Amino acid sequence: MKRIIPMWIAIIGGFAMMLSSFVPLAESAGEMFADVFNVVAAIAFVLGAGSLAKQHLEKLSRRDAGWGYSIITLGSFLITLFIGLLKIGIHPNPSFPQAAYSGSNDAEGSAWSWIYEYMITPLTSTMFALLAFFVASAAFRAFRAKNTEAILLLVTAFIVLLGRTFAGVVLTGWFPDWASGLRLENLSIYVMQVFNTAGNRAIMIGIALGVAATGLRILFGIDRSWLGGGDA
Amino acid sequence: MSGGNVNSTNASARPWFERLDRVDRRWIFLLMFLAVSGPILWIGVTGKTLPEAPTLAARAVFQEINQLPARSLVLISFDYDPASAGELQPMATSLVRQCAAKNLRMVFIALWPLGSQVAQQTIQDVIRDDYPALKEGDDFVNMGYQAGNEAVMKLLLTDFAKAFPKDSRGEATSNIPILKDVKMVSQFPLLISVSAGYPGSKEWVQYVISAYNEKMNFVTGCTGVSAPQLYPYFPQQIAGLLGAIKGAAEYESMVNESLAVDGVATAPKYLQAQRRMGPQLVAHLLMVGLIIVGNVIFFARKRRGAA
Amino acid sequence: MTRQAKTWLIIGAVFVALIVVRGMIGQGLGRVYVKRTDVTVTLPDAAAAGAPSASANESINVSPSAASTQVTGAPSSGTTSATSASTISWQEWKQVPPLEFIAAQKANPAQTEIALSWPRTIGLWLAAFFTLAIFSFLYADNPFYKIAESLVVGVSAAYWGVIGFWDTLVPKMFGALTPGLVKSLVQPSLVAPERLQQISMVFALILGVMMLWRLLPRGGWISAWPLAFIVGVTAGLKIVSHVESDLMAQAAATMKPLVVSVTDASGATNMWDSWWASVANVLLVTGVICCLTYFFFSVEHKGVVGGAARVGIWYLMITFGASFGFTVMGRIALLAARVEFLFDDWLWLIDPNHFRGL
Amino acid sequence: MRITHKIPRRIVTNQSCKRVAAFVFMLMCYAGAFAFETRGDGSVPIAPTARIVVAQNTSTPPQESATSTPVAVSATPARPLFNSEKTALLLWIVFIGAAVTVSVWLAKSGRPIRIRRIAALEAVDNAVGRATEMGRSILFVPGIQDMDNIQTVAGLTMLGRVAKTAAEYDATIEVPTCRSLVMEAARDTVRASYLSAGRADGFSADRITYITDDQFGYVAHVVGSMVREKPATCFYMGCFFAESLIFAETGNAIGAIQIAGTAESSQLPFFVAACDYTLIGEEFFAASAYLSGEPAQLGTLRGQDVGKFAVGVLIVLGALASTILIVTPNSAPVVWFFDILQKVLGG
Repeated sequence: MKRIIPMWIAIIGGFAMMLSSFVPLAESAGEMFADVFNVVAAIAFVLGAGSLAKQHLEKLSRRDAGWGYSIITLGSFLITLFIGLLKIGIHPNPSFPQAAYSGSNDAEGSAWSWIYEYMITPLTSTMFALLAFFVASAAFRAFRAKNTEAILLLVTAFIVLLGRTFAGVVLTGWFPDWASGLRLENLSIYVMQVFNTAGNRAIMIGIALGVAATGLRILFGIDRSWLGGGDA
Repeated sequence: MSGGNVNSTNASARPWFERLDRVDRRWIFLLMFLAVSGPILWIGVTGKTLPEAPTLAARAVFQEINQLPARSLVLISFDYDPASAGELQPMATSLVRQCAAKNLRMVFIALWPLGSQVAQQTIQDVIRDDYPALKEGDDFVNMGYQAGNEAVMKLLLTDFAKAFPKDSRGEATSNIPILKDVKMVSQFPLLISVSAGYPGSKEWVQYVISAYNEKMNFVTGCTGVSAPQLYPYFPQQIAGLLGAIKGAAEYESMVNESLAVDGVATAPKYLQAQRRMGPQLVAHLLMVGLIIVGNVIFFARKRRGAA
Repeated sequence: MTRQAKTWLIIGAVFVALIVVRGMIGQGLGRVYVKRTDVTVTLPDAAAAGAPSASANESINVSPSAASTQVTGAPSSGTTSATSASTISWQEWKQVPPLEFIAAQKANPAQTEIALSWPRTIGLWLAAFFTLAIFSFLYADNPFYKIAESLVVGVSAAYWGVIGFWDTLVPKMFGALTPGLVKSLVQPSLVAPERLQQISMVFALILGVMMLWRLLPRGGWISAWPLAFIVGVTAGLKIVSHVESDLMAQAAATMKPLVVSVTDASGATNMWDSWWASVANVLLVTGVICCLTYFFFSVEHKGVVGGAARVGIWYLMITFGASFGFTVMGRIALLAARVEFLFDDWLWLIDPNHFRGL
Repeated sequence: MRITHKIPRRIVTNQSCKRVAAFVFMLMCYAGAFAFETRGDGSVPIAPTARIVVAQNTSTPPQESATSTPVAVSATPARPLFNSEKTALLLWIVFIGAAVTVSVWLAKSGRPIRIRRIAALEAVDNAVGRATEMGRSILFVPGIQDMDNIQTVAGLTMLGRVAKTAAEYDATIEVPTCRSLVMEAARDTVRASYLSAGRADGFSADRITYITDDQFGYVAHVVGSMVREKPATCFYMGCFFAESLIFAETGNAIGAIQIAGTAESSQLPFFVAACDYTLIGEEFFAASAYLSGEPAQLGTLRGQDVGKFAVGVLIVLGALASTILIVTPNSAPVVWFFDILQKVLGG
C-alpha cells in the first residue's frame, strides 16, 4: 500500500495535468501548480536546514577532522537566517510606513545587503570564474586529433575561438569580398547557423521524445524506481 | 587539487613531449591568470581599447531600438544575476542608455530573483546619473521580480497587472502612469531581454514572441553559453542578438558612436565591454596556443609510437 | 610545522608585505566612502495601523547638517494630514566614489556628510580575501579555501531560505490565506486573493505539512505522497510542453526547401547566394536526420544506419565544438570581472571608471 | 546488447488493466471532445467562471480608486471544452503514447528486443565495482534543479539503479543535493534500492545531504569534498549549468571515472570533453530503462524510436514537398500535402 497510493497519485496528477493543457478552462493549471510547487519547496526548506544542521552538529559532537569549519557553517547559517527572516535593520518602505515589515531586505546599507555584496557575490562569482581556468586545462587535454570526431570538435572550437576576437579580423579580414564567407567571423556564424542548428534541433527532438517516454513510463507505472527499488 | 601528475622522478629520462604532456595543470592556470590580468592592467593604465567591427546581429539590435518613435514603450527584462554581470552588465547599460537617449518609455521587469537589484543598479548608473530628467513612474518604472518563470510570461500575455501587481517601490500597478493603458505584453512594440539562462530569451521566444510575432519585436543579449541555442531563432523570432562580451562590445561601440559629442570623451562606464575585449583576445590566443601544443604533443608521441 | 604549512605561511607573509607596501604608495587602497541622507516619514496613524513598532530601534535622530528628504506618508494614503504627529526617521548611506570624498573635503574639511564607511571597508577587504581564498583552490585545497567554502555554504543556504520565505511564502501562501496580516505588516498594496488561489494554497500547505511529517517519529511515509504528486504532475506537464515546443516546433522548422533561389534588389537571381543558401538547407536537413539516426536505440549502428549515425555524431561534435568556443568567451569575462575587482576596487592599481581621478 | 527475455504469456495483471483503462478513458474523452469540435458549432457553453475580484487594494485612497481600472466581477466568455488549436499536439501525444504502449505490450508478450550498446551504461557496473575495489566512495550528483524538472526525476531513476548496484557491490554512495525536496526524494530512492538489494542495513540517510540552494555554494562544497575524499567514481545525472565543467575537471584531477548524463545541450560539450562517458540528451532519458533490463522498460525505448522515425519521415517529406513548391509553386496537390504536413506539426 505504501507504494501503490503514491503511484496512483502520480498517475492521476499527471494525466489530469496533461488533460488540462488541452482544456481552455483549465489552462492555468500549470501556473497554479508552479505556485503550489514553489510553496511546497519553500516549506521543505525546513527539511534541508534540518539536514544541514544535523550534519554539522554531528561533526561537532564527534570532533571529526575539520569540525572547526562546521562551526563556521552553522554560525553563518544561523546569523544570516536571523538577519534575513527578521529583516534586522530594515526600515519600512517610505510609501507604507505603517507596515513594519514593508521594507525590502535589499535596501542599500542594510546588514542583508552587506552579506549579499561582501560575502555571497565575491564567493559565488569567484567560484564561477574558476571556469576560465578549467576551460583552458580541458582544452589542452581533450582537444587532440585522435579521430575524426575529435578533429571536428577541435577545429570548430578553433574557428569560433579565433572568429570571436579581433584576431579573426586581423587574420582573415584581408580576404577579398567574393571570399568574405571564409572570413573567420563569418565562418563561425555559418557554423552556428547550419551545423549547430542541425545538431541542436536533433538533440531537442530526441530530448522531447525522451521526456515523453520517461513521463509515460512514470504515468503508466512501468518505471517505479523513483519510488524506490525498480523491480519490486 | 594538484594536477595529479606531479611526480618528477626520472622526469629527465622522458622525451620532451611526454614531459610537456604531463605538465602540472597549475602552470596552465597560471598562464590563464596572466593572460587575463596582464591586459586588464595594461588597458587600465593606458586607457586604450581595441576597435570593433559590428556584426549583423549586433547592428540589428541597434537598428531595432533606433527606429522606434520617441515615447514608445519598451519592456526590458533583466533575466540574470550578479554572477553573470561581467558579461551582461555592459549590454544592459548600453541598452538602457540607447533607450533613454531615444526618449523611450522603459518598463523594467525581472524573472530572476536577483534581477531586480541589477535593474535598480542599472537605472541608478544610467538614468539617474545621466538622464536625470526622466521621472520614475512617467518615463520608466522598475516592476521588480516575480517568481514563476514561464508562468509569469504566460500571464503577461493576458494580464500585465496580474503578473506584476506592484512596482519595486510598492506602488500598485494601476497607479503607475506609464502602465495606465497597458493591459498585456503585446502593447509593447519592443521586448528586450538580457538573459543568462533559464528563464530567459529562449522562453521569451517560446511563450511570448511566437504568440505575437507580428506585433512585437524582440532583441536580446545573452551569455556566450546560451548564444548557440539562440542563433537558430535569429533573425526570424529574435530580431537582434548580442552574443557574449563580443556582442556587447560591438553594440557598445555603436551606441557610443551614435551618442558621441565632439570633444567630450565617452564616460568610462560606457566602455566596459570594449575594455574587456582586451583580456578576451589574449586569453583566446592562449587557448588556441594550448590546443596547438596539445596536438603537437599528440602527433610527436604518435610518431614515436609508430617508429 | 609541516612543509606545506610553511609554504602557505611564506606565501601569506609575502602577500601581506606587498599589500602593506601598496598601502604606502599614492592614495593607498581599499577604502569605501558613503554619503548620508536623512529620511523622515510621518506615520499616518500609528495606532490605527496596528503595526508593532519594530522600527523603533532603527530610528535615528535627524541630523540637521545633511540633506533631509521629507516623505510625508504614503502617496496612496491620502489621509496623512495632521491626525498624528508621530514620525520615524532614519539615515540612508549611499556609496560614493572616493573622488567625491576628496572634493567634499577640499570644499569643507569639517564636513561629515561623506565619510569613510568602516563596515563597507571591512566588507571590501573580506570580499578580496574570499576572492583570493577561492582562487587558492586552484593551487591546492587549503584552510583558506575551507573557510570560504564553509561560509558560502552556511550563508547561501540561509540566504535562499530567507528568499523563499519573504518572496514565496509570504506573498503567495500567507498573502492568500491571511491577507489581512500580510497587508498590515508587509505589503499594504496586496491585491486580495482569488478563491481559486486560496484553494490552491490550502492544498500547497497540506502538501507541505505532509512533507514535514518526516520530522515526526511516526508516519514519515506520508511524505512520499506530495513527492509522488510533484513527480506525476511534472511528468504530465513536461510531456506536453516538450512535445509541443521541442518536437513539433523543431521538426516544422526543419521542413526547408532543398533548393533556394535568392533574388537581389533588382529581382535577378543571385546564383552564388542561391547556391550557398541551398547548400546550407541541404546540410541542415541531412544533419537533423543523421543526428536523429544516431539516437536510435533499437537498431544496431551498422550499414546505412551506421553510416548515417556516424555523420550524425560528426554533426554533434561540430555542435559541441562551437558551443565550447562560444562559452570560453563568457568564462573569461567572468574571470576578468574578478580580476578587475581585485585591481580596481581593492588594490586601486587601475581606475578605469575614474572613481579616484587618476 | 541483445535481450531475449522469454516471458510466458501470462495473464495481464489486474493492475495494468486499470492503467490501460485509464488511458483508454482519456482517449475516449478526447475523441468525444474532438468530434464535438469538428462538428462545427464550436464552443460549448459552460457556466461562466465568475472571477471574484474584490476591490483591489484597501489601502488605496478613495480619490485614487476612481482612476484605477474598475474591477468588477468579470464574467469570462464561454470557452470551449477543447482547445482545437492543439489538436495536432494531442494527436502527437496519443501517437507516442500508443507507440510506447504497443511496444511495451509486444515486449511483454515475449518478442525479443534488440537494443544497441550504450557504452556509458555498459561502464556503470565496472565503475561501481572499481569504487569497491579501491575502497573509496561513489559520488552521485543529481543535477542542481528541483523536483519540478524532469531531468532531476530522470536523474533520480538513474540513482535508483546505481544505488542498487552499489548496494550489491557493497560500495558507499554519497549524494549531495542542491534542493531539500531532491534530498528527500533521493533518500527514498536509495533506501528502497538498498532494500530491494537485500541490504537494508547498509543504508545510511546521512550520506544523502542537503548542501545549499545556491548554485556555486553547492559547487564549492562538492568540489571541496571531492578533493578531500577522492571518490573513485563520479556520476553527474540531471540538469546542469555552468558547474558541469568545474565538477568534471575536478573529478578528472582526482583520477575518478566519470559518467555524465544531461539534456542541457549547452553543457554537453564540457561533459564530452572532460568525462569518460557522456549520455547525450535522449540517451540520458533512456538510461534508467536500459539499465533495468526489463522488457517493459526496454519496450518504451522502441516506442521512442517509432516516434523518431515518424519525425524523420515527416521532415524528409516536408523538405521534398517544399522543394517541389519552389520549383512549381502552383501544384495544387503539393500545396495541399505541404499544408497537411504543417498542420500535423502544429503550424
